Amino acid sequence: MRDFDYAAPTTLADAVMLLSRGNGAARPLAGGTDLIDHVRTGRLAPDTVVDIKKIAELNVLEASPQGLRLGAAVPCYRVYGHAAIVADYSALADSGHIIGGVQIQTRASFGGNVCNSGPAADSTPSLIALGAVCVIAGPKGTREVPAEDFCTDPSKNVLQPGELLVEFRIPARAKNSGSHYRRFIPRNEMDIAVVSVAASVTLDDAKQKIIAARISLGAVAPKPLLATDAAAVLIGQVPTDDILAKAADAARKIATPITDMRGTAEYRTHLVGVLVTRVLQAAITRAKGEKLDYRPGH
Amino acid sequence: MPTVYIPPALRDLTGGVETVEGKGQTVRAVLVDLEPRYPGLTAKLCIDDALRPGLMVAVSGTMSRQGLRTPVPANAEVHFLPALGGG
Amino acid sequence: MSKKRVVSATINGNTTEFLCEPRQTLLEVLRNVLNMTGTKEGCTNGNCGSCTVLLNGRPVTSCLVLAVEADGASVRTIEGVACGSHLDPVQQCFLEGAALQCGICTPGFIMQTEALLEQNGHPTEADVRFHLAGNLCRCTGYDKIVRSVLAAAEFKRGEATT
Amino acid sequence: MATGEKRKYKVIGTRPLRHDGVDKLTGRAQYGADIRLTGMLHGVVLRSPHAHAKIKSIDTSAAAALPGVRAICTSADFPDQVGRIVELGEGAVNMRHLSANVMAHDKALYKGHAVAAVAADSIHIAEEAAKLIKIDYEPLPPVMEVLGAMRDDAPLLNDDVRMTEMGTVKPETKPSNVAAKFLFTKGDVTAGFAKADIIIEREFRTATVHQGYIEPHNATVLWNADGKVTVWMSTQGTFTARQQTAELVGIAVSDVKVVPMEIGGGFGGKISVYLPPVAAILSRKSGKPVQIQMERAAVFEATGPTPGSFMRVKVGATRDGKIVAGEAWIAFEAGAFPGSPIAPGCMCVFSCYDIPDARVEGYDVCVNKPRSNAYRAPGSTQVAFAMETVVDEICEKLGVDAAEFRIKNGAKEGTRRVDGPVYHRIGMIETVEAIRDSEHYQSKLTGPNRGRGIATGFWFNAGLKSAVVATVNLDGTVSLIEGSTDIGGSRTGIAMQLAETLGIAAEAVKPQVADTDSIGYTDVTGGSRVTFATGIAAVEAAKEIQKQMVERAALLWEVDSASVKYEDGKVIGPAEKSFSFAELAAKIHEVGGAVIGHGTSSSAEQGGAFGTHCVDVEVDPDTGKVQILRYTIAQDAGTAIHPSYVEGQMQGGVVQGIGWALNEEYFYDDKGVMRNATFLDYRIPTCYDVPMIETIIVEVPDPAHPYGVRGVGEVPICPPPAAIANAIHAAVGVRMRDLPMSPPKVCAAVMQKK
Repeated sequence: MRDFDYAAPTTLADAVMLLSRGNGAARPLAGGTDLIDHVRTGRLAPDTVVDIKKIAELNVLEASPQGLRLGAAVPCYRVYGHAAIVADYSALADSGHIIGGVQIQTRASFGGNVCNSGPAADSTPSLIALGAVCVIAGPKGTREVPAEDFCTDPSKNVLQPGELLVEFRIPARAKNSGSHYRRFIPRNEMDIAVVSVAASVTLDDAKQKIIAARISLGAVAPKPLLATDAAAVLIGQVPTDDILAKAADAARKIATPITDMRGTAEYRTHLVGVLVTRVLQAAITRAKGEKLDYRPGH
Repeated sequence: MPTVYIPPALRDLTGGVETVEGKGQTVRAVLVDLEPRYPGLTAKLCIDDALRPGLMVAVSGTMSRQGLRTPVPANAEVHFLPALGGG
Repeated sequence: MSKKRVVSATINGNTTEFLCEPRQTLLEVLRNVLNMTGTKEGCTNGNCGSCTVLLNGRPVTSCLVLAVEADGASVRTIEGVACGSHLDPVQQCFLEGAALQCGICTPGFIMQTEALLEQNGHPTEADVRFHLAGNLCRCTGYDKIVRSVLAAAEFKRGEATT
Repeated sequence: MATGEKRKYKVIGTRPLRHDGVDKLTGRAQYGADIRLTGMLHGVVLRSPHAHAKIKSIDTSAAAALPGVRAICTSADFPDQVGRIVELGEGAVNMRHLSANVMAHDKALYKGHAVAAVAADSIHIAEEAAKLIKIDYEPLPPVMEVLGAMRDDAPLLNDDVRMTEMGTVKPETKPSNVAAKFLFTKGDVTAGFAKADIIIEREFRTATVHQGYIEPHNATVLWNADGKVTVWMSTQGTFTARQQTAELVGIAVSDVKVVPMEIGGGFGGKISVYLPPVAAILSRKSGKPVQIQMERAAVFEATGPTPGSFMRVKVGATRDGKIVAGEAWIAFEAGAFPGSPIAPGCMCVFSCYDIPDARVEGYDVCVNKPRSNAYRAPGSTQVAFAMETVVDEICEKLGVDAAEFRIKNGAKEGTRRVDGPVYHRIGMIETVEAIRDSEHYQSKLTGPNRGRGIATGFWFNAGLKSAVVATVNLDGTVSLIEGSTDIGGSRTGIAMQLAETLGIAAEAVKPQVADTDSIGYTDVTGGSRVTFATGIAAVEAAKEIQKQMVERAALLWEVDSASVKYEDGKVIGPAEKSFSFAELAAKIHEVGGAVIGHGTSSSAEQGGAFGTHCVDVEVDPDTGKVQILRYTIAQDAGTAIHPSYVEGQMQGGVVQGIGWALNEEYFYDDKGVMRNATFLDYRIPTCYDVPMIETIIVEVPDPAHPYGVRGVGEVPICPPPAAIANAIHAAVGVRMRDLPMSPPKVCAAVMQKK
């Protein structure tokens, strides 16, 4: 593996300073499950690796009436091990549970997953569907970017040199809300999404009509997408099969997938429809407060 | 008398005939017996007084690693087959 | 070359100091610096689970951990599972259940099973299969591994109640 | 469950703990990459980025100048091999091709082909140095697919390859990618098809797949100052590794010693050598031991695979369900150099059935992929996929039960195969009957998009040569030395046969695998042969011990040895004199030296093994994904020595077959670069993908083995793709004829049907 230096700052200011100094040749290390592999294979060539796991701000995990704060370096197992997340921000738990195997989940963080900015990243659609905002620290101070605007292209995002993703802020959940994330993979685990979908829905007091919805698609465009039109189809509607099919159609329209070894463009577009329908059904089940019968991979 | 099965690729030497009878108590002896009747057969099957690399002989259904020395009982069947290994 | 670091970690209960380059993974240090070759390398990109160790009690693929990150941490490897001449219940159940063939994946499976049974004393077959999905075995078809994990869980439950 | 007679053995059929179990469970077992030698260097192999390219020049000067670099090698360091054909135990190998595969000569023939190697003080320095080696390539167009490679205008890989038939080349033959043609006929196939009421002819393709062993290839080599070379490695065969290494570096076989380390899976892929000759040259040049371990990507890109294939199979049957004729045309991808298992593929395609008239034609074809290697019943899985789905279609069209059809047409003792020989006692029909009568097959499968399929498979099983030495210890134990490297617990299976013959406990035998200087010639652990052939050698050794123990007892009792006999683990003399084995062992030194028995096997050949599988699947018609709901395998093990490890072979083979069926494949881009050379994207099954694999051990003893053993390792991989394809058809009505039956393909097939 390429030679590099290692630093483990304990303050945000020091981390920003270290990342700024390297002129782009410093890379943050959270769980390392992508970074170390990418350095080994030569995809990344950092001079300095900045371990950001010792910084308090990046480890915050806090659910309150104001919403959820999720530090960028919090590993997956803490996400799906958090009762409030499982109950109220379920899509995040769904994502965290299927990123790599259990060993990877000990280390991999949502922040790292989002910053790698893979179109098929498993955490990004859930964050988008739940309306997360990315809090970014940098040499010029702090700024906030909505999750759907964070990634720009495969392996590219809005972070400027020296900037560091600190945490996600996710709005509090309205009552009668439910969310779900699911991906399609050929195996049942340990795979990269061929297509993935996250959705969040809120039902009216009678739990009949959808009053709010957000849908996000992964692996069907250069970056994870917010499917605004698909969500709009649902508002004010009773989620019949017909309505869900319309939402699926709208989602398919914005998919611009590529053909690669994981699937053809045509197949992926087809899967968008299948998954949007299934994920919406699951999110609605949860919004009704019913138990969702779901086994990852099935 | 032992029956020798001629591989399809060599049947031009036997006028298209699939089986021939040859006398002898070993594969070598049987081939010696056949050669005058089917000239060139031995050269196709053997090199340097041994079966060609990649070829094996089966006598009455049992593959042999003894090549031309393999004993051939009376009424046995002799087959020449590709050598096989395994995983 | 970047300066070597002194790292102090508790490995299988013993305080251990070692020197390493920042680019050396925990797997490389265990095997090549500390000569603890029980932890196996199968793929070096976190996909096979052969190099699984417990880092601060949680399973990790040690090929994707920098050794410098282990400073101040506790590390448990396959060498620390059996106690003297006694196999641990998980190892004993694997042995009795014929849960290994070539054995190269076995240390990783043992460590991952230890992690599972510490969290969940009553795993179902589906729980076991999900938890072990990050550990590849190409010989056994997993049948006897899964049965042995379930047997170990049962054994441990019995042990806990007596 | 074992069928057949009731227990007649004391040790055979029991389940003792494996002798190497504790070492492997505690991390103490030493695998190839675990050896540490003083002053050991680390080697790295530089590999071609091109699938097909001329190597115009190699400049190693910058790499050699890097501090810490101790040696560099290229093909220039290897002796010329010309075109020698050498028997390497499992088959004849062209040494020029083997040498060019270990280190590319003037051409790189696949992405990942070794072109140079470096040894340095650390792995990191070696990696940096490898990057500094400058190679001037002239890229050539690659050819990646078997039918394309057979065309006259296809890019030519090897200018010394011309099509051979029965080992000879017709004089007018031009160089081509087609390396060999095989033809097998039985009866008159035209007349046969004329008798058919129904004829099904279908085309099939299978993708290139890898054995997928978890342990990467490795070698640690010391070229000593006295010219003696020691190789520590994981290998399926120490003796073939020794011969290959010696031949490739140009020294006497006796100057090489191969020390078998524990081996982390092989499945046929660890027979050919890749690294030992390279590490040997690097050691010679540096004067230090050199260790090389392959990276996982190189394991996929440069070792292994079993061929992708194109097959056309045609079968005719009468209305009353009798197969009357079969015809097959099969082409296998050999990879960069000739040598695919096309011959066994041809010989296996109709091997499960009694077919009066048949014809099989096969071709071995070079393409720009790694040189193919054996993989568990090499060639048989591909053809079973084709044949068994055609059989299923015939059953469907005739409306007959798939098990009954197989019983009616199944091969049995006396059936003549298409390649000529007549079967001895085999258990094909017994395995189908076991499935037919199983609770699984008899149960009702309910639910939408669910279906059940069955399929049968065959593998020859090899005999080959083995040697063992067994020494009686004074405490009544026996030390057993064998040459068969132990990949799956075979040490215990061999020890049990020795123990059974001596009438002692399995635990009283202490087996170990020895290096090539310490045991007689032993062929590879492959061909499902170890429990059979090394078992025969162990039985021979035990018989020799019996004889010597009788003589020692006679001396102790001062009687004629003719009046002493060995019976049931006891030595019995006149006048009710008797010793247990342990009692006598304690006294052997009173009347002589060590009691050592040895045994070899060389001429015994196996009768072949069959298995029949039954699988229930559920297909998600919207995504094309197939879930395995239930799986049962019935296989003829002859006599199961250690049932747990027989079941283990069956279960492991099935799951490999499931991977081959559903998701495993090499993805190449248009430049011939493999895009999925990781365990993330080369998708072998995880435990979360499969159910428990139910096993039925059928026992039809093989008369060629003293206890009736049939090898069990290979045949379980053959039926799964066909069984699953048949189950998919039962579930959603589509016939899948292209492996893997991955979700996009199944989805497309279901959509097309709609």
